[in-house]
Amino acid sequence: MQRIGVFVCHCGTNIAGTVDVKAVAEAMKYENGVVFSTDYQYMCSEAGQNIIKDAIKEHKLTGIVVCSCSPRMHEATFRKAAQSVGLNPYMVEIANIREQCSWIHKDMATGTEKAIILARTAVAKVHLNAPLTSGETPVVKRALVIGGGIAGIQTALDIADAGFPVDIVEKLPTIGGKMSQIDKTFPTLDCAACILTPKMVDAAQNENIKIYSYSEVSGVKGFVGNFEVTIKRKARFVDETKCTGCGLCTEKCPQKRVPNEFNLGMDQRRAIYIPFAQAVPKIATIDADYCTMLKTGKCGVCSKVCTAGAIDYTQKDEFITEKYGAIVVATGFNPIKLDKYDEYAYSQSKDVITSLEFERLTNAAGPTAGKLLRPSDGKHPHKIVFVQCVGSRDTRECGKSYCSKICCMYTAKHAMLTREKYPDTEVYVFYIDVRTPGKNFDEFYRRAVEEYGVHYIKGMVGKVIPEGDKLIVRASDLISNEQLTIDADLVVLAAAIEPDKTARPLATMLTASMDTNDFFTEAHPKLRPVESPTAGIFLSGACQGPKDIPETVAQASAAAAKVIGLLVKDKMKNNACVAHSDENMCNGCSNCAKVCAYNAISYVDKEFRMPDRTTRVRRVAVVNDAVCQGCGACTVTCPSGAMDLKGFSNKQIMAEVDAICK
Amino acid sequence: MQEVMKNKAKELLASGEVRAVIGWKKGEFCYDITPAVFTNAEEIDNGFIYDDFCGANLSKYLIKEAHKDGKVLVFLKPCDTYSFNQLLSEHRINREKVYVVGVSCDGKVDIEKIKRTVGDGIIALSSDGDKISVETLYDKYEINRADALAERCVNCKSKKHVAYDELLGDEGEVLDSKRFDEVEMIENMTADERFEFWRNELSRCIRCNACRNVCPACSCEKCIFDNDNSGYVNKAPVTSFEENMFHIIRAFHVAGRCTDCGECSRVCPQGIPLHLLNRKFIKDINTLYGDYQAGEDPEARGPLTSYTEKDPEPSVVTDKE
Amino acid sequence: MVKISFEKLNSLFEKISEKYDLFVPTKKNDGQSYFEKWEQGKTVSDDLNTVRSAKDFFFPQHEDIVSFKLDGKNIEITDERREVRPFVMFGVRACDVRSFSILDKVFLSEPVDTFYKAKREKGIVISLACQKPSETCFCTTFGIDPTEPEGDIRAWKGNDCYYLEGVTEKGNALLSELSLEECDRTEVDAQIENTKKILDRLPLGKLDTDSFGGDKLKELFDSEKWASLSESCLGCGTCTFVCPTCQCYDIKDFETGHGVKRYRCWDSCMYSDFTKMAHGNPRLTQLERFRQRFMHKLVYFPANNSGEFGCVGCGRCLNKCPISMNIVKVMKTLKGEN
Amino acid sequence: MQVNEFKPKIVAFCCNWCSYAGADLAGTNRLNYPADVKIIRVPCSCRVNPLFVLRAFQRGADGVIICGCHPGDCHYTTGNYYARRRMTLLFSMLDYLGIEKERTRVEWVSAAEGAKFAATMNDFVATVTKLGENKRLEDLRCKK
Repeated sequence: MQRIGVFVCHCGTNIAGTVDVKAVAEAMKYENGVVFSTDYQYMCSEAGQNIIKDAIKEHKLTGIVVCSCSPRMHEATFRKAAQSVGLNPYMVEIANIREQCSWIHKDMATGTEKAIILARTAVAKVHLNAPLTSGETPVVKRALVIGGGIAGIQTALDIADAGFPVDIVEKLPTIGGKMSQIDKTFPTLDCAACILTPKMVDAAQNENIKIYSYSEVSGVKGFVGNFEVTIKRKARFVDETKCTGCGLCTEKCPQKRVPNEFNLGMDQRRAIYIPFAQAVPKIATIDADYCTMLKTGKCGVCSKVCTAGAIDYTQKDEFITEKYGAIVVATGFNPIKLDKYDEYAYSQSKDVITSLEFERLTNAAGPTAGKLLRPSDGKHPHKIVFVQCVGSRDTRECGKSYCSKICCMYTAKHAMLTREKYPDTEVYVFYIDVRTPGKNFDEFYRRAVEEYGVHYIKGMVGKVIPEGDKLIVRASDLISNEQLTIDADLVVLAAAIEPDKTARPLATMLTASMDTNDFFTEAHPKLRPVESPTAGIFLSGACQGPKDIPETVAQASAAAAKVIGLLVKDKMKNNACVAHSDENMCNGCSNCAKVCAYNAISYVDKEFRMPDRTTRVRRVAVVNDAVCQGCGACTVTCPSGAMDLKGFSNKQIMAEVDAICK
Repeated sequence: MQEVMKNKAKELLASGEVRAVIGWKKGEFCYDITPAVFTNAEEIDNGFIYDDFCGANLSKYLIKEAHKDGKVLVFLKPCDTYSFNQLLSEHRINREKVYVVGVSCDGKVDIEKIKRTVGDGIIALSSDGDKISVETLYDKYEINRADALAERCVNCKSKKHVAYDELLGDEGEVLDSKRFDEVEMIENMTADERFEFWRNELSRCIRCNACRNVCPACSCEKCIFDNDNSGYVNKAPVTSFEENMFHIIRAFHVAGRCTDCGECSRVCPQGIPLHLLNRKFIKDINTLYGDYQAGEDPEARGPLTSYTEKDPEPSVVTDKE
Repeated sequence: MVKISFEKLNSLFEKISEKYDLFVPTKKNDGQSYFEKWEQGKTVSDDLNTVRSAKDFFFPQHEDIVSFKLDGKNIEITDERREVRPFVMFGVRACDVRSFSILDKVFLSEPVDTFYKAKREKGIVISLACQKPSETCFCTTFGIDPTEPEGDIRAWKGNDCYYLEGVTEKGNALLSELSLEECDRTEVDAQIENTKKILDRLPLGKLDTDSFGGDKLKELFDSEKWASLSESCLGCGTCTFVCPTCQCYDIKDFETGHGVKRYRCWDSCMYSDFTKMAHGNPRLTQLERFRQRFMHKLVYFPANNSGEFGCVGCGRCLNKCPISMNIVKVMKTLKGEN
Repeated sequence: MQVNEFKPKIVAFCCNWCSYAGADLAGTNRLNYPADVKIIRVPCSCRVNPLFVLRAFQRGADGVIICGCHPGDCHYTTGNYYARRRMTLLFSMLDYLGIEKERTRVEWVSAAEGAKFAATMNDFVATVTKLGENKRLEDLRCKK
């Protein structure tokens, strides 16, 4: 049996103006279990809190009800006061008689009657309150960043700067990501490599950062603060500790006809290769699909030329397991495949290219050494058509319903750079709308139109027909409402971007949620944009949604800040109002786990003694207190009522219902 | 069919493949069949039966039996296999411990329907194709088998087995049943008529719990109605409301999980059409969230443990004309 | 012996209703019969028996006993006993009539159950002889004669009239109030003779009860057959709730929000919380609970009541058990017949 | 003026993050709504068990309203989506049983929608008042 104290606050005249506080305090004296009831001018003041503290001590109160303002205002205050005299803070309930009573009613009788009902409802609840304690779990002070693009690099650098060790897992032989393929960045037009490569070097040299290149995450166990991750280090057949990155092997390798993915297949590399000059780590990798030695056992040229003795044809995939307190997903994006877009003749003509391919064609380290030449005949194009929204804002099955966000700006950049370098080239851009919400973005776009004379045409391209060495572009101009035909030399498609294919299986491993487009979902779209709903998983960059570089970097740093905030704690204080499953009643049906947004529920097989004195192994749910956020979705899906929520239990809520309806 | 089943049961028992066989056992009369666990050939020879009256869904017994050592053979009719799958999806049965033999079914007969036609005193009964001959202490009758079929069989949803290790007899198809017609009829009544209809039905409830205890979806370790701590414990029908509460809650607890096997209505001693509550939920789920048949796919996610962002708002109910 | 023609039955019922609440078996829209309060327009069902037994009249499924109300710091206690209007039950079959004497042995022996007693005293039973017994009937096994039922008044349904015969003082008093036409027994005797021939043909009419009784406790309790008998029992309460002789009840409190209502309601030995006490439950498995029901009827009850069995052979459990397990199967199996 | 004007009992379940805050805002802005509404604070609309709704009616409530964050804005990301399905099905079942469907409602009220909260409550109380006492779902034992 509880010994309950009730404290009715006047809040000056805020409450006392329309609620007879004395009458409320008096009425509560007759409620079951109430041993002390009083009123005071300002319960939240120090004097008011002292009344509460003294009463708790004097009357040996086991629970208290404060009739005052909203619990959103002072619940914490009164809980602290109770705790200071040894009463568990969760034995405090607030009856909201200000916002939800005195302030909305004008009549004293009405206000008082309602305040009494609200007070007795809180008393009914506190009868069933139980002391709660927040659990604590130690935090492993190491972070994992999955993906080594600009997002992952930035996040890792920021975390490392704060003094925490951080590992980057990158599936390619080098970090750098998409940004390393880009020539210049909008709207400032500075060279991407010039700003990215120093960061890559920083990451490599930072003693807190460890880079697992050519590696993938293959398993994740555990929960926030205590993840256990298995990393697959793919065999690159080169000893990382020995390779100096001299590049001799990549020059001597006799297998020269390997499509170079870094240049999007527009030129060739060797079977042993370093993706690009500034690669980090600068270590050669053997492509097992093409290496003659690995395929036939005959060759071994690279091994012979390597003075460091780094080549190891016997290398196998290696699995390492590491513990982390937090995981950042930075898996980035890819342009979509355009094989379903026959109307643009992408598969038919070499001179229909994607924007990313265009980047490589204009990049000094690209296949044409920076000269804009047509892939088909190496001639300089004089008429270029850029097509926007290829696959973006496209509700057909092959397309993406969302806006890819970056295409308007990079197309403006491409158009502008083309006109600047090759003023004899005519540039057309077909668009649905031009979207330029960003700092200096619209100015940039206007420069393209006004200063550089790029022809922006509102309308979609209906068809691209290769004819001789020309590409006949049929389009409609929606403003002048006429059909256009342009005999272009080069067509550049602004392909939609989509999350990297590795994201979906990764999300499954992390139990992080994704939307239907495979973008990771954030914990709250406005207020928690860099966290996944799964505690301890953070989102950086385009894996969460299309982003340009400044946004990506901003989000990367934000994710880092969240990670640092987690890692500085020695222990994590868990939410005290968590779900709890009564294993004697649990059916093990898994419905609770299905509705849990946080993957806080797992199952164990447990032996139970049966009524007939035999034992039986049953599957029962176990809630991870460290992960549960206390929403209660599981409690309702549980038919037997085994799952209940501490602080908002079935019985407590029913007692409130009963007290109101009494 | 019965002989084929008996031989199969004996064969697997003899080989040691299974430790026991869950089937149906003949009774005192020609219709009072009891589910039973057979452990040897003799028991099977003496008691095993499969006929028009083997309506009982055996899947729920697996919860208990599949916890014991060794494998158990169970005979499941097409509709029973849906319950079986649903139990599997809720981890109530260990699949490895069960050998499912699917048996075909051409509808089961409701003895109550026959009694309503021929009266009491049935001493002999034989089925011959479309006709059933009945001999009572007082007279002889011949009735159409179709007229004696149980309601759930008249509106059979599927003759296809959705789970089995072995199939005896022919496999059927998922049927285009008219099972929602009656629900629709009630929906088309006025609110007052609906209230009257249900009050009339539910007030007969004697809270014997037969509907709950036979229901394969009601397999809770501890039912909230038996749990003094749940706040919903109530042993007897007290006021008609208490009964509404019981049946609404029960229907809600099995919503999205009920396979519409119809056992609840079959066992109700008071003849309350409880399946019409469950079917209402099924119909609503199909209409609002897309067709879903519980038990069809044990890997499927139930309609109440999933959602779409575009789900209709509750106002489709509360604001409808 | 007196008689009342079918045409005049309505006016007779009207007359009885002036002083008594009259209950008659009536067909409901579910096709089954229930005892319902008679009112103009209600007709007596021809069904052999009602779904629920007639014990409900004296021992209803739910009965308020006392209520407590909190008023400030005071508790107000109210006896919820209701005044019972005298009532007449028409058309009770021989099996159910016998069940009353079985219930009497439980509720009217010391300590007397005053709730039961009040109703029992106020009730007049007009029984009705059976003419078309069912295959599930086995009342004759327990020495009941359905052609000449017990009761305060016994009745037979003839071709165009009901024959009535006073049995007890209470019954004779009511009959004399009704002043009905005297008649002879010719039709009744003929009917009895005819029905007896049918009774002889009942498949369960002469079950062997020699293996049961108070002295058979040890061997029956320890029988290995309980395991297979109870194996498929669902643990529902159907058999106990339709049974005319099951008399176990539970006392429960219902919290109304502003007080407590204490009521008693039927319990079932099939339920997992049956006779649950502070320490737990003495019968932990369905086998034990299942066994309890049949041991009670076939062993414990006769042991305490000079050999009388706690079953009247009405056949309701045979008709209603969801899995068709019943006392007949239990008796036959324990005897080794099945 | 009528003396014994019917005062409905209304139970409002409000999620802590949006609707309860919305109710607080209605108070802060002194937006009046009838005192018949009593709020129960729950962490999320998905915490509201359909059984609580039935419980309220059993105990004599005349109307039950559940308020939560707007779909897509749930503090717990997906809670209100589950609540939406549960309540839709429950309400449909109550309607099927002949219970007046106007006695139940779900409304999405954000923390910024104090005015909407007050307007919703005004409207709901008016609707339920028009319906009168809940007789079809109450338990007579709970009557005073």
